[in-house]
Amino acid sequence: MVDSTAFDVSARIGSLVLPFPTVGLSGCYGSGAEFAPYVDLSRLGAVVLKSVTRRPRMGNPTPRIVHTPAGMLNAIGLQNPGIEWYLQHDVAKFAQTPCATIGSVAGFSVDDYAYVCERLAARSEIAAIELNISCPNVAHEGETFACDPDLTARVVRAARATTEKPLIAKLSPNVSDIATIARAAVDAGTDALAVVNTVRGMAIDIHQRKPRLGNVTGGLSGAAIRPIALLAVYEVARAVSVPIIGQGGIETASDALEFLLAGASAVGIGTANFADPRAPITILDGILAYMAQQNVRTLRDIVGAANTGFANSNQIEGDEG
Amino acid sequence: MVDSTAFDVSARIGSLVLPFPTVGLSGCYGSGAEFAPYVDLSRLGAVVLKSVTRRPRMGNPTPRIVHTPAGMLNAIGLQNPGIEWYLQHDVAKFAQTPCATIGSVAGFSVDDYAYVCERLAARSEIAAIELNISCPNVAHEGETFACDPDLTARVVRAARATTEKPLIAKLSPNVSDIATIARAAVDAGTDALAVVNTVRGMAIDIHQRKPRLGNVTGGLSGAAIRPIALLAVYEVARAVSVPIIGQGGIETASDALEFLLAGASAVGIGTANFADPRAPITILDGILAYMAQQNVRTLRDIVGAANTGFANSNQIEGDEG
Amino acid sequence: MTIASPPSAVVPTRILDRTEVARDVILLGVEAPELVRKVRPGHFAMALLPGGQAAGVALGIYEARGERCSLLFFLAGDRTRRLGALRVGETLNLVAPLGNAFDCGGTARDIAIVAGGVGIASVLLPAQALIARGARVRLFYGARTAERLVEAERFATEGCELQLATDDGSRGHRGVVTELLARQSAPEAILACGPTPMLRAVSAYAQERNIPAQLSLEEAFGCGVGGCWGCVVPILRSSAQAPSFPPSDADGSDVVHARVCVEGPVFWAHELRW
Amino acid sequence: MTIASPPSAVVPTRILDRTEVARDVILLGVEAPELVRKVRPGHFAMALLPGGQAAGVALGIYEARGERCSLLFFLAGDRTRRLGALRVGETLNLVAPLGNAFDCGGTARDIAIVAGGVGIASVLLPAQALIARGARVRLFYGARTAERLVEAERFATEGCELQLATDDGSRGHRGVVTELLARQSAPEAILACGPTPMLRAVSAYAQERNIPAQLSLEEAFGCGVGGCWGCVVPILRSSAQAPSFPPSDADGSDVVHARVCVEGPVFWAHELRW
Ligand SMILES: Cc1cc2nc3c(=O)[nH]c(=O)nc-3n(C[C@H](O)[C@H](O)[C@H](O)COP(=O)(O)OP(=O)(O)OC[C@H]3O[C@@H](n4cnc5c(N)ncnc54)[C@H](O)[C@@H]3O)c2cc1C
Ligand SMILES: Cc1cc2nc3c(=O)[nH]c(=O)nc-3n(C[C@H](O)[C@H](O)[C@H](O)COP(=O)(O)OP(=O)(O)OC[C@H]3O[C@@H](n4cnc5c(N)ncnc54)[C@H](O)[C@@H]3O)c2cc1C
Ligand SMILES: Cc1cc2nc3c(=O)[nH]c(=O)nc-3n(C[C@H](O)[C@H](O)[C@H](O)COP(=O)(O)O)c2cc1C
Ligand SMILES: Cc1cc2nc3c(=O)[nH]c(=O)nc-3n(C[C@H](O)[C@H](O)[C@H](O)COP(=O)(O)O)c2cc1C
Ligand code: FES
Ligand code: FES
Repeated sequence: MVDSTAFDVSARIGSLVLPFPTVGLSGCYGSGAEFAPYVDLSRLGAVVLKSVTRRPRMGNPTPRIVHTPAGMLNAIGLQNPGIEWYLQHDVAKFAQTPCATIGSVAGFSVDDYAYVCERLAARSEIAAIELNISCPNVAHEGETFACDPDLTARVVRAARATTEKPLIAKLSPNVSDIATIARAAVDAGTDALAVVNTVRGMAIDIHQRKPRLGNVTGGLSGAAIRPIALLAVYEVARAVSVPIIGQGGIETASDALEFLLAGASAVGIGTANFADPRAPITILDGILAYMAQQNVRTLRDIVGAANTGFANSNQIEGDEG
Repeated sequence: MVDSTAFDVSARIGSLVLPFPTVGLSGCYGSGAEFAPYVDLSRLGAVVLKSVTRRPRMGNPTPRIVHTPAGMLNAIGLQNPGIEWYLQHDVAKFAQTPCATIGSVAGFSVDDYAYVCERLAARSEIAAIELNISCPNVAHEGETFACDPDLTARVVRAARATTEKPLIAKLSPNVSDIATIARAAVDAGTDALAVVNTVRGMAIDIHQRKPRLGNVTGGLSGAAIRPIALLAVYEVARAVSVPIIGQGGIETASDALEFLLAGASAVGIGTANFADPRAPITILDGILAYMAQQNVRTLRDIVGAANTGFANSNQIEGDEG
Repeated sequence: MTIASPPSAVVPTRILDRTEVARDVILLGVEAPELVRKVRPGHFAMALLPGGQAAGVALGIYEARGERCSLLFFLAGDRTRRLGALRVGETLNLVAPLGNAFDCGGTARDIAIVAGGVGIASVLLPAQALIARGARVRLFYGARTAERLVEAERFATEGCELQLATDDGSRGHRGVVTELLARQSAPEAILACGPTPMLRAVSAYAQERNIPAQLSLEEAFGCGVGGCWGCVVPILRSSAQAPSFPPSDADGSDVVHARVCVEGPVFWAHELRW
Repeated sequence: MTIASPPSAVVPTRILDRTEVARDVILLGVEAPELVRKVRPGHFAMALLPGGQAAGVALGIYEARGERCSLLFFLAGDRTRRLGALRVGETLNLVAPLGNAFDCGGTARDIAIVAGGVGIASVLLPAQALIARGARVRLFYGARTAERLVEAERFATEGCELQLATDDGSRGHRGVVTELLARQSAPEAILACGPTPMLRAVSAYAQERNIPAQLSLEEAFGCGVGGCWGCVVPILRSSAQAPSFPPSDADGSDVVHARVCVEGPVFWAHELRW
């Protein structure tokens, strides 16, 4: 193992400085405590908490999880106790977490986001707020906030008005042009971007002839989506200059480095914890080993190093075939 | 093996009846002849030929292929001899192919599509025309035709005006709402839909610190994208009633049946041929075995059988987390 | 179920033996002396796949004695197939022990264990514990076919009375195992593990007769350690296993979604609301 | 390269032997009598992965004698690792033989074979064929370290004169193998297989001296059978290997993209335009 003190692997997310670039992801990592038996949480940059909503939610019926080639589908349905209970019973415990805890806010209207964000950001246990905008806007035929630049901007602006704490808008890959959404979020005042959430998908049980998830559709995560997520980071990094937390299928240090080289300042680890709960530490150690081998002292120096433009004019002629 | 004569596995694509529901996919299957040593092509429903454009194209620099978890990225760049050469040197050979040959047309303007479609559709060797609309529109800031309902409709309408042969519009998964695009294509006169093309993605070489594909970005195919493609078929089947050729990561009979149950009338097999060139036959035999076991005599009877609506009201509350 | 899991860890184990006890059913013995000391009847492990790229697989701990634990599993899909390809001498990482355990104490002397399919893997340790404390244990065990009634003899050797059922009648009663249960004298207590329809039937049987029944549930898992809420089951909010659960969103409902991997996998039948 | 591949097929083979000839380098012997009869020096196989979900792996056919063919490969990534996990007695499906072959006929009596890294796997059969017709064969063989100079002795046993080079000087010349080639008497003909930079250097050396050189190229493959155009290399349009190629899009250019898997993998150095 490499002597980590010789290397600067810190990442800045607005005014928040993470000592390590590795982040446990929302919905995958509980409050961090669930993984404490397996990893030294003080060697994580942060934990993003499960998304919380205005009202309590029981979430979706089971099955909520289906395993797929090199990935999985989930449809948890944002089970959470609602912001009131959360503030009263849960948040105080996060003071014990040996790394930064980032709150995650979900909602079904712009007002939802502003309300929950304001209440949560007021708490000192919460270092920053992530906006999970992959939710449908009930006032807008259920259109997903993150799939529309204007809806994205409205959520970010409303949240921005409630707090000075670092804001992270979490983008969806289910769009044709993620750069436009990223620009809208940045113009509306987000400090950073999480890129990306899960890709929509489903699976069918051919014997029962029905969808395998209780909720029919779900979000695909894991190694299967890594190339998709990596391109999203690459494109967002070209469009805006705020820090990016790259995520989607990161399992190894090599995967994490692909995201950093594409332009992410930090990396999120979700599904990989299910394959091995030691993943965040293995990844950190691997990043340090790479830095030692490549003689890189400061991780920031290689952020975006592989993002030097499109290779040739054929780019405009499409990707497929 | 099951006695196939006892089962009706035919699929209708406009006026074209395919005796088998399995199709070799564009760009993956050459002209079919490349796979003749390994499979009895007369047991395929059709082969979709490599996309052809107005002018010859050398395609992208190598590497054009990168293998990823349970999938691969490709960026061939539509290498093809151009429609003139193609008509003079290649098309006549397709008369020998022991299954239907479906032409594939790509272009960079509405006029391109109309021109190539008209010339190709005039040939008797070509049973139907697929429109590969996952190409950028050079007159429109490079926006991908298949990512915009209006551009999609314009290509389909222009192609429709040139031929009575069955038209298949091939949709892209890189959109927020594929149902809207499907409706636009159907309203503009397509007879069928191919759902879906590859998902945009990339990979980075961390040692060379540069993108691994010569073209930087590419299209992700294979089992990794199967849940994404399956949902696309499910949503399109709810939105329109033309036949769908489901595709994206189909490797086994079970996978194919998921797509049929979701609402596809036929299934396309692309990348799976690279894992085993016998795949189309193994899949057909597996479908027949399932029909025998489930006592289904006519494959059409189970098309869409798992597509019976969203399970519960939580659907409107999003897929992720 | 009052017995909480001792702190779990990632345990690197060496594979000692591998037997295909029936077609597509693998028994894997691993060297794990520390784990043997910690494990209680009903605990499970997340078996991590060599090479990653897929979530670990939840497996009951079948045997635990001396230096050796074992896992008994069916080749159901990709991940169990990858586990099944492991060879003697290779390393298998287990996150274990996990979950709450069966309560095998108490004074009941006539106990029915009901197992269906892969559920058999989670009931050997409780059977041993109950027999060790002098209880009579009848094993009601159902499977699709005789070939699938794996390890039945093993349970007989341990001192269980066997009551077998198969769907096709190829061995024992033709039909479901709960029919067999209903036909015999009622036990004082029930422990059960198996597919959900079987557990529902056991639950109905037990509640009609007021017999305390502990059910070990199966759900599709994500993390297996409480971090993802993928594995829930509806239970009574006021139950012992949901001590500090928030109110649910359904007005006036006292049902909450508890995690099978943490609050379970063992639940009291009368507290479930499924 | 005038020698076209005889019809290929999916050949189910049984693994006869498996040796780790160096760290992360596997030699896999398979039973494939029909394939032995068909294969010519320079042919390759697509090795299909058990379990699928990934494209087959292009591998040169290393040995072919009697009932046995062999494959020699480096554990480079996921797919070669999956092949490397195969055991004796298991089945491996090969799509083979594929590609065109080296032309080992002619009258040249002093021939240099240049191999780098995994390229060694494709040059044993040509070496044997050339020696069998009485030619002197010098093997110029380069690798990163001595440990990676796998099978060098085997080539000596077959009658090749060894000229070795390693990047770190741990065995033979310190430096690249083409330096070694340039220092010695010029051969009458060259056969080469290895990484692209090596092949470019060989090509330059050969063309300066007007020595006919056949290069076996490596590219990332999709299908391996000509169906996907993933594996191309720019060559002269008028060359024998692009007999009916269309005009290219670049005005006036006489360069076309030919498929390494069908038009190659063996190309004449002077016809490449890379
Ligand atoms: C607490 C607990 C303990 C357990 N203990 C054991 C044990 O001791 N032994 C044991 O064998 N199992 C046990 N299980 C079950 C085991 O965890 C699962 O069977 C395992 O996750 C299967 O993983 P897989 O990837 O091999 O199969 P998966 O791919 O996850 O498939 C699981 C099920 O889905 C079905 N399936 C897969 N693909 C499809 C498809 N396309 N369409 C329709 N159906 C499909 C399969 O047939 C199978 O029944 C336990 C589960 C839990 C929660
Ligand atoms: C005609 C022909 C014959 C061949 N014959 C042989 C042979 O006989 N023996 C042999 O060993 N090989 C041979 N090869 C090469 C062999 O086909 C490839 O090495 C093989 O495809 C590797 O597959 P893989 O999935 O194991 O590795 P891949 O995952 O495809 O990786 C291949 C290369 O990419 C690199 N790579 C992988 N992931 C990353 C990443 N994230 N970032 C940067 N780089 C990465 C790897 O280090 C490796 O060098 C031949 C190739 C051809 C075309
Ligand atoms: C190497 C390669 C080349 C392709 N070329 C084309 C093409 O020219 N035209 C087209 O419409 N689709 C093309 N595709 C997309 C496929 O036809 C298919 O829609 C996609 O790969 C999803 O199916 P699969 O996962 O079974 O491969 C190509 C795909 C691959 C892998
Ligand atoms: C079981 C599960 C639950 C999730 N819940 C949430 C959530 O509540 N809020 C959120 O923003 N993202 C949620 N996500 C998305 C992840 O945070 C992450 O963005 C995504 O899974 C991609 O990363 P990965 O491939 O490393 O998992 C969830 C993902 C999974 C697998
Ligand atoms: S499986 Fe993740 S909480 Fe139970
Ligand atoms: S690899 Fe497909 S054409 Fe060569």
